[in-house]
Amino acid sequence: MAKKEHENNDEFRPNGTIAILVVFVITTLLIWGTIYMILISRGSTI
Amino acid sequence: MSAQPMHIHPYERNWMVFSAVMLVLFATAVSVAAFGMGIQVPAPEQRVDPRIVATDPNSPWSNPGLREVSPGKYDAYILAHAIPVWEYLPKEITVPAGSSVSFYVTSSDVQHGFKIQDTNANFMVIPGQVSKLTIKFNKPGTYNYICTEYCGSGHGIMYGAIIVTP
Amino acid sequence: MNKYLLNGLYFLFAIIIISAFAFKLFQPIKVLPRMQLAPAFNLTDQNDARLTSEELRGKFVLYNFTYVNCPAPCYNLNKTMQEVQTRLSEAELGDIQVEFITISFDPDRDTSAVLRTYADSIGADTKQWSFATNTNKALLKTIIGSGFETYYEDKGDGKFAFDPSFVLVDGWGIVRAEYRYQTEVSDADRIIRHLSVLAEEVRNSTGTAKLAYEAAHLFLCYAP
Amino acid sequence: MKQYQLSTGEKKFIGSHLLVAILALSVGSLFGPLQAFEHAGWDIYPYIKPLIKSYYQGLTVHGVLNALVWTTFFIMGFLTFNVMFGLKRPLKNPTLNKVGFWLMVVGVVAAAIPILANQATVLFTFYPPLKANWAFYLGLTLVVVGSWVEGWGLFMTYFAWRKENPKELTPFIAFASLVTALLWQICTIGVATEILTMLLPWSLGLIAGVDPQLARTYFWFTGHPLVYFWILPAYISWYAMLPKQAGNGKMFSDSLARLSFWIFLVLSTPLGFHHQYVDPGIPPVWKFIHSMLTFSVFFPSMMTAFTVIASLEHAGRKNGGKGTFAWIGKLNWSDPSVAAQLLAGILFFFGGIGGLANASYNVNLVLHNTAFIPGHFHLTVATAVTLSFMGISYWLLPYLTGKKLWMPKLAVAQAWIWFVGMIIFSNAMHVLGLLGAPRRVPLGLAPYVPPEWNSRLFQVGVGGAILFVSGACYLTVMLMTALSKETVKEEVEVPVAESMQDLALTPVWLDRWAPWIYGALALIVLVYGPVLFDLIKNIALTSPGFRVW
Repeated sequence: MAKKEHENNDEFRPNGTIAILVVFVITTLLIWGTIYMILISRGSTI
Repeated sequence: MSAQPMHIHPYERNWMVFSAVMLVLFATAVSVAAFGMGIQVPAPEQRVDPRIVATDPNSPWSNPGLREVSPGKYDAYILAHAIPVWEYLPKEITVPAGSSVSFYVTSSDVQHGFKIQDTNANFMVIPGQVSKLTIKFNKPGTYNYICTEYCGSGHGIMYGAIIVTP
Repeated sequence: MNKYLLNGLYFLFAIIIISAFAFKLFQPIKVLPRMQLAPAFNLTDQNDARLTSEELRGKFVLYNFTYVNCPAPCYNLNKTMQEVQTRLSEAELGDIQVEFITISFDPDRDTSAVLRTYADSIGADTKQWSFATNTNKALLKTIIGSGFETYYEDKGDGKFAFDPSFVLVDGWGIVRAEYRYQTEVSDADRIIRHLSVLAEEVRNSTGTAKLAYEAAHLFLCYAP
Repeated sequence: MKQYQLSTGEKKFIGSHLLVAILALSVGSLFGPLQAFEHAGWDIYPYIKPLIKSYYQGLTVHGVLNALVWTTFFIMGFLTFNVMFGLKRPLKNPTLNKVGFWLMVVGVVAAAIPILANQATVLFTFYPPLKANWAFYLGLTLVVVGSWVEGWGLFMTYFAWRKENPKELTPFIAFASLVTALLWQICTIGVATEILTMLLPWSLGLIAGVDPQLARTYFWFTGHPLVYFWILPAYISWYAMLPKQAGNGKMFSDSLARLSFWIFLVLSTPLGFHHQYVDPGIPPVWKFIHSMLTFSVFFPSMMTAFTVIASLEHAGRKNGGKGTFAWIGKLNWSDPSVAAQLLAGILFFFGGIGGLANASYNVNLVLHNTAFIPGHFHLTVATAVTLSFMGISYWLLPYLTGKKLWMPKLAVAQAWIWFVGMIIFSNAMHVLGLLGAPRRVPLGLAPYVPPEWNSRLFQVGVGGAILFVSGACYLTVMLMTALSKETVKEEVEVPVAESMQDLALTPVWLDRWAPWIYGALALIVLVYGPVLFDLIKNIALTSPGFRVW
């Protein structure tokens, strides 16, 4: 643990940040996954 | 400034680990599609002289079109040009359903694009280079191939079609 | 961890990266890609003798595809074959033999006798250059079309449409180079260069040198 | 803590960057809606034919002025401000910076003349063998060289500061600005080589042809780091200024912010092949290596997302925000600068997702050169960057001129209008791209457009119209502020957020330059060297020029 004389950001718990990022990750997986499925469904190129 | 190791908030540390895992996941999915399912990007094929590629009698692009190499397997030599008009030669190709077609596309003047709608064929056409991808057409129908790179004022009208007959 | 050990590891890692990089960049060893297996075939040559892919094992073989009634531009194909033959010493092949085979895709007209006359008319050295075909047209299409991936099509009246090409096959029966339409360096120059690259690889296909050659394949150190 | 006071001369110098930037934006943005309207079937180009000859000339003006001129000038001004303000000292050699600025201005004029004369309708990517007038290439060179000179001025200032303060940690905004300027110096080597060794001699008739594949490779050497050059100044503002403006918040993590800038410096250049996945002349192995590096550079952006949002959450909670999401409402949304940047940040999420799809090697086959691409970069450069810069100018202009911001409510509305317009526009473009619509095509006239695209094309037009209104609002606010007689009572405070973490905790290696620069250069040589070596060795200058517009 960091020394006590230095101020740290440990006391602050950014729960809202995590919530927003979870929403972001789910959106990313959905959108990226959709495009990936389009790619797969169109078959090979070699 | 400190000589200590960097301090990272536990939440942020977890997020960083999670981000890395997610990126590895994407990279894996991409690799599986590329090396497992053969969905590949174009590779260097051959180099030509764009000044003569359309006229030299030894050049397959002096007589562009479809060639049946063996039953159900075709080579399509396609020439893209902006001069005298913006078009692909040939403008139309007909193959039976189930055919596998290798497209060899080059340009005799400026850069063009080549994208066959509803397929994974999508690549640049660069003078001096030959772009090649192979596509299997299973479903009958008409598939337009369109120019996707700016090539002058006629860019928007440049297209052709592959007709897949049942 | 011990600091010296760590630095040593970094150093080792850097050396590996740099040598891999230098290997790719300066390409001390060049190879030809192993493209695919050449087709197995059974043809009849200009002397009515059987010519099979089996008996060509251990030799480098340069193929091209044409027909006797081909109009004048086809002579460029023969000229390239002849140029390679006369310049063969440049490739420093040692005791490796090279065969030249021209396969005709017009068996109806190109009988053994016709092929023999044709060989004489162009002054071919038939000791190393054979002219062959197969009367089974479907089989021929499979050999040339599917096997060597070279297009030709009977247009009737003894005329054919085809894309000129050369195919170089190594002693293991693997296609190592295809020469289709390209404009920068003449086909003969490229074939000669590739033959010497291939011969070099065969000579070094034993012992530790083999590992270096395999690495060259891995790093795509392909001769242009 | 005492803030550094910029002198009137220094303010004028920064202000002149802003002036050129906004002029470029106002002209360039005139043409944006024209492209969008064309898609919707309302083609205005025939009516302006005496002035602008074609859709593509308009598109060239739009791309060059908005993507290249507006961004470069705003960024150089903003970075110069950050360095002076952050280091609390004047420029070491102001003449050098002035020389750089004027080189850039001369360059813009030199490039603008052939563009307006329809002699350079080559779009902002200017792929040869489309051959523009030589003045166009010369102008672009001067802009790049001018920005280099300005960058050198900033580095000299940093060295002078370092001499005076050998032990101190470089203040974040100055640090981040210097990294951005350095990134630009490294990455523009590509386009400079392209123009100086090929395009300029070719357009002057000294060489007969060019090698288009090599030219593309040089171009994208610069082309992708270019987008980091655009986005990093916005990141600086989001990291270090926005939390303060949004509610006196603190920057969540100083060290990780610095680390992410270093990762950007090291990784943003050696991945340019992800713009060339479908180029025929580059081996797939190297494309794949670049795609993996592209995934890696997504990582610092994820870190940025965390740090910025956490800093904002800190601001929101300080303002009395509760709950998981409710603190968002407590941010200072009535401040136009805050509103613009928050909205820019929200849309950047979607820009990031689109970028991830583009970067994914073969997934790019679905999207390459479709309308998805302009849809994507209108979320990134035209929103995350441009809307943030607009937000920054809402405090920067009053700070520089001493004038009160004219109608802040209109400015807030402007940001929202942009947000709404861009959602409509870019959503339609993304969907069109997935349906297969190509980019850079006047789709209103294209013969192959199937009926199911029409509703989306209409939305593109609607989005363009809304964006036009927003752009007009922005320019009005800027113009009226500059002309207004109402001055601010006391000097506008420059919003710089403190770090939540004691700066004494920032590790010393995050303030050392050499290892990172070596790392960046080594990686560039490693992943670009072999391919460039091959391409240059086999160079074929076989493409003469064409003017087919």
